[in-house]
Amino acid sequence: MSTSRKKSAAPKKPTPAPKPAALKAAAPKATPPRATPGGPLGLEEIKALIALVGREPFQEFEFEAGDMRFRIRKDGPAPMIQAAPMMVAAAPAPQPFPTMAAPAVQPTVPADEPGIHYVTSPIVGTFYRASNPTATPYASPGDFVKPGQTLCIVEAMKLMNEIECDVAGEIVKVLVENGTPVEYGERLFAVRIG
Amino acid sequence: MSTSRKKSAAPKKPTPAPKPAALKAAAPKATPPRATPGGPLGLEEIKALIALVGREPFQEFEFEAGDMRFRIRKDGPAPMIQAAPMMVAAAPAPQPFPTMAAPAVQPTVPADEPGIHYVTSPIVGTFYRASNPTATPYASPGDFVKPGQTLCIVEAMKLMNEIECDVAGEIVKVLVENGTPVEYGERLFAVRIG
Amino acid sequence: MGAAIKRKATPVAAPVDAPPFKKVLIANRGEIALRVILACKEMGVQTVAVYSEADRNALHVRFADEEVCIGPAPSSKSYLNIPQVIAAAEVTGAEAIHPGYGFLSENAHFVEVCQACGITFIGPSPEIIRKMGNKAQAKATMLEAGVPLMPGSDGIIETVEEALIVAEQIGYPVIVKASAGGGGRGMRICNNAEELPDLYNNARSEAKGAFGDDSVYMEKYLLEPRHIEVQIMGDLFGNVVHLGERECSIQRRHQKLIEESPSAVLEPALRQRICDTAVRAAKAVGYYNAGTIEFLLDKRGDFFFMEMNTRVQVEHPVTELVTGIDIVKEQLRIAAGQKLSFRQEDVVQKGHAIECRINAEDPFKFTPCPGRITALHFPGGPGIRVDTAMHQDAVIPPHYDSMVAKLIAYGANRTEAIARMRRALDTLVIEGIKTTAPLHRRIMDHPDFIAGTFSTKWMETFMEELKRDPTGDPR
Amino acid sequence: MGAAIKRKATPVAAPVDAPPFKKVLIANRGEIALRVILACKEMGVQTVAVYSEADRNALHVRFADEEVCIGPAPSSKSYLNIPQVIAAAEVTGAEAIHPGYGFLSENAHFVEVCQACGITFIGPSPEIIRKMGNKAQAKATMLEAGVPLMPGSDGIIETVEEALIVAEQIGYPVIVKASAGGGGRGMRICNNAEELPDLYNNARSEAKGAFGDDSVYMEKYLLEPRHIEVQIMGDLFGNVVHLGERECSIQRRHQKLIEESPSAVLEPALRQRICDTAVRAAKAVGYYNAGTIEFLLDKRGDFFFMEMNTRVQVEHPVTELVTGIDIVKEQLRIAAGQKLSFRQEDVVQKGHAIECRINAEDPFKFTPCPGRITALHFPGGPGIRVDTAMHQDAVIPPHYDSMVAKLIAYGANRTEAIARMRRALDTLVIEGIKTTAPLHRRIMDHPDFIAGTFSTKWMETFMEELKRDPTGDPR
Repeated sequence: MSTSRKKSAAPKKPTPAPKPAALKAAAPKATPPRATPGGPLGLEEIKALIALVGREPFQEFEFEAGDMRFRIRKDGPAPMIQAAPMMVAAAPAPQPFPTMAAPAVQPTVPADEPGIHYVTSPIVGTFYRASNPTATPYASPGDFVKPGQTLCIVEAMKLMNEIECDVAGEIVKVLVENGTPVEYGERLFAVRIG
Repeated sequence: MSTSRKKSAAPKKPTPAPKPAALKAAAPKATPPRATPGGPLGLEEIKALIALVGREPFQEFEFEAGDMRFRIRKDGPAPMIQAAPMMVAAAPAPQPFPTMAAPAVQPTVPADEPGIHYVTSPIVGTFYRASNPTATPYASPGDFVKPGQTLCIVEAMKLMNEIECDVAGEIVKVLVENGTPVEYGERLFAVRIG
Repeated sequence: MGAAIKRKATPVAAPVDAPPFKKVLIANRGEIALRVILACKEMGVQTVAVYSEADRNALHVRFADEEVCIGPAPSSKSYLNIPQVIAAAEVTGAEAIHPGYGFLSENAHFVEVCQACGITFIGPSPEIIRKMGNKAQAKATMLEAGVPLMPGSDGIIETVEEALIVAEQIGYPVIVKASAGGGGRGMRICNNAEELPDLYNNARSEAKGAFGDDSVYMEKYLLEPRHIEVQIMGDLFGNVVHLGERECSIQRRHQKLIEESPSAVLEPALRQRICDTAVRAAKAVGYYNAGTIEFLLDKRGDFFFMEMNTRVQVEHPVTELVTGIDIVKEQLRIAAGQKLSFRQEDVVQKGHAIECRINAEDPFKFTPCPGRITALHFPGGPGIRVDTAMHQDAVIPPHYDSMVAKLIAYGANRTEAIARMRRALDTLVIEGIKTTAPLHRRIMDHPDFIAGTFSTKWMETFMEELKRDPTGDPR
Repeated sequence: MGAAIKRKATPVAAPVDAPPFKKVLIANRGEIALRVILACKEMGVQTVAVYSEADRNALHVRFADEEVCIGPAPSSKSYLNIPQVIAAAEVTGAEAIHPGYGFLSENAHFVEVCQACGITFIGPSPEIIRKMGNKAQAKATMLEAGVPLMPGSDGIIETVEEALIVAEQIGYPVIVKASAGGGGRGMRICNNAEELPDLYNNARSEAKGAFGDDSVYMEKYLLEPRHIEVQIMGDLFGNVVHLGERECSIQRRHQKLIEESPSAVLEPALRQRICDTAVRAAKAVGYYNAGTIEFLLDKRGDFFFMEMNTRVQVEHPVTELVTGIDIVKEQLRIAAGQKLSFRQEDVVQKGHAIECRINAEDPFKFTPCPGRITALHFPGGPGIRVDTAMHQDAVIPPHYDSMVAKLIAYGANRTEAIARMRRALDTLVIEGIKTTAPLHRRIMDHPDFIAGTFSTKWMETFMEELKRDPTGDPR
């Protein structure tokens, strides 16, 4: 839900966070020290393959043996290495309707960063940063917050619902304008955990 | 079209010729130097293959042996086939309706073999192997035929249309029962060219 | 030379005026949410969809002008969560809420909250909903209005003598049932006073053995009862009209599978009596907006009040097709305080309509089958209406009911409607999940269905038939 | 208490009897092939689809009982290939052929071949097709039957004096046109005798300059002509009835885009006159099966015969919706030698229907846009009929016409039909190709369309409007 109630502006389909699988897979992928049984290549061998493929005029390279599987794809804006074991599942299931939808508006935050936690609204209502129009906001960027600390109010059915922080850390960004409606699950604050 | 006019029996969707990519892949597949159970190739051998593929004017290269498989795709204007090995089953080209159709009945020939040519019916009608019920068939398995030679008759609108051979070779199989209807493009004879 | 072509002077529906509301929130999901959105669009009313996290990509969300996520997948935390629904109306400025069917549609408390918040509920008052939702109170009201109720004993029958007296009052056949009972045990059907004493005693002793409790009660036993319901619409000015009847006897465990309008068996005089009775019942409670009075109809033409549904029904399309009246649009007009746009004499049943509920279930075992629809083709062409929120690649979540689509066939007569339903089922393609379509296809070919000779118990018999001949899928 | 519910004594269509044929071959493709298959299925008639190699996966092939590939993609080698079509009927044992529209549907020679081969052609005789297909002969026949023809000169007008005489006979306004002309050059509209001499001479000299030929002829000039056509059905017993009119004035380069029934402008008396004239015209040629007489209607209520189509029309659904008569099923009955199943007095126009032809074209430039449909959702709900052979992942081949679907909206009146068409277009999803849906959506909002004030020339003006305001896509 966004300030404007217009469909085009509504982040109806908040882009799901980039598939964690891809990210996670990247790390372990590089690490397997030695060929496991059924994983016929060791790290050095994979590295050699990667180097070789890098030199060749290939667009894509996929490899699978035993339970090892990797894929290299060059050029294009997409991540260079998408390797994921059995990434087949990751091959985006055809979802024409979602893509037909009005282009999702990204929340006004960079992208999901490691170490960043989002405080979301547990209810539908109107977002207020302070207890009244003249009061100081409960929380602002740069503030350090604790679990249980009130971050804002979401008003619904004339009730002022205090929204509490669920982590400790530093407020990085307030993601919703004061006085605008929020929906269930909408991101309110970005908090750097720590 | 088949003898039975029942839908289920009709080869409505003659399976399209296997994807050329698969054919291409078939050739190198015969070559793998050494196949060990589980992991047929070592790193050096894979590297050699990669280097070879890089030099050849291929668009794509797929390899499978035992539980090892890999695929290389080079850049080019039209990467036609995206299906990765393994994914082939998982992510079929999105053609739900064809697959929904009654399972295609394979023509009663093995599969397309190199060197085999199919004489197809240019018209709709009833297939006859001979000029009259008591005459000898124009062509039978084992016969050597020449271009222009009459192979059969397809009767349509009371006219007997002689169907001529378009290659030279040996009749391997007669694919349609005498006296049954054939449709446009239906395979009548398998001829081994030569 | 051709005679004069007849053109009806005034069509049933009034010309479209100013939208009854500026903005309406639809507190529902699936096909009924989409149905309401379509009605709103036709009237120039802005729409707000609410949705759970499981329905983010649903069509009712896609086609609404605005949409608000109100909670996670479980209904209790989203579609049944009153504060969330109300808050969504508040933040979007919706003036009215259409509840669809199910969920909050017959929740009197929800209607009161709407009222307290200054939001119009598109349906009757909380008082009416309460009155008709309480079985005892509903029966009392109906009794007062002279609506026939199912005769039965006032609680437990203690002696044979009492049983004979009550049975005489009710009229034979009667059924004696164990109070603690179920599954047919402690149950006896009696056709006359002669056999009653023995059967009464048998029932008691069987009840004792089965449940450790020998108390029994008595009800009238209906011969081949049929489910006949009457669509009612009323406005805030006391006008109440009926839109004819629907027959919904093809049901399994009280779940309707097939509905039609008109009923295949009602003679005009009986139709008239039932419909008039329904109007009387509705007027007795000061009913307004859309509602349905359900009756059980005996073989002998006696009918008895079962219950009243104070909302739009799943099966409303069959009535829309034979009357040409858009029930949902009329609901909005009524809620906005407009008079009914038609009078009783404008309501004409023309042709015949049949609805099959296509559920994501095993067609013969009825086990739900949620999942992804991998290929989809809905039938079109003459006389076919499809109410659905499905699309190819849609995922049917396991959290809600299993209805995939309502297939509705209309024809000049019942024969044509059945023929169209058959070919609609034959040209329906749903892949990736199992659906009840093959079951419906089989029913459409069944001599009983074609002849219209079925009762609410028919499905039981038919399921037995299926067990004996499971391969008889006609397709 | 509720007044009596009216129930029409006898529905229009007769109860379904034995199938008129055992097996019918459909010599067509796309939505009309599917439409005929649906009608056959409803009547219990077996179907044979023929298809070109480009249509192997088409729905008409999928849903037919049998199918025969008759040639490669080009129509001339498949759908227009008479020997192949006939052979397909022979080998499958089809008794009759339904030609749909286009392709072989108005090919008298094809009908003769069918007859020679003992196959029933579902349409009129070759003589009728020839007579109505030849413009001069059709006009002569109509003149004889007292059907008004568009007045004009008998060929070239040589002198001013002759021009004045002819114009007097025709009645002003008249239009002088270059015989070799086109594009408006050598063309003059004259409102009275005073201005005729100068304009006549201007036209001739302009024609000379533009085409090197100064011969001109004269026709009546129609003010804001509207395309009004009358649906006719006749049987082999000489019964001919009309099913009311359709208005198809929204057209571009003689391609109809939007059709409706009834026309928004016909007063009852004029409707009566036009429909009676159409019946007279059909009777004059001994017409049987389904046909359409097309007229141009002048602003002043004068109407003139244009041509007769001796087949089912693309736009037949709007007539089906307002009359409740299934035209295609009736075609089969007639071809099987049955009497018309309804009389003129049974035909009642009720409500209003509008059809939009959704083409795979750029909506504003009209360039064809074949390709794969990557996502598809057709609208459903009350009052919407979709005639299509498309499905998600279908490929529209470039070899045939570009129609993707016919979207037909029915309402109690024109306002409701327009509202439903709007929301149907708003809930139509076709991805992967461009379609004309946005154009239709815009027309549905246009004051001229809403008011019904348009002529066959309206699209030209509208296209100019679009050029000035190309961003006005209402969606």
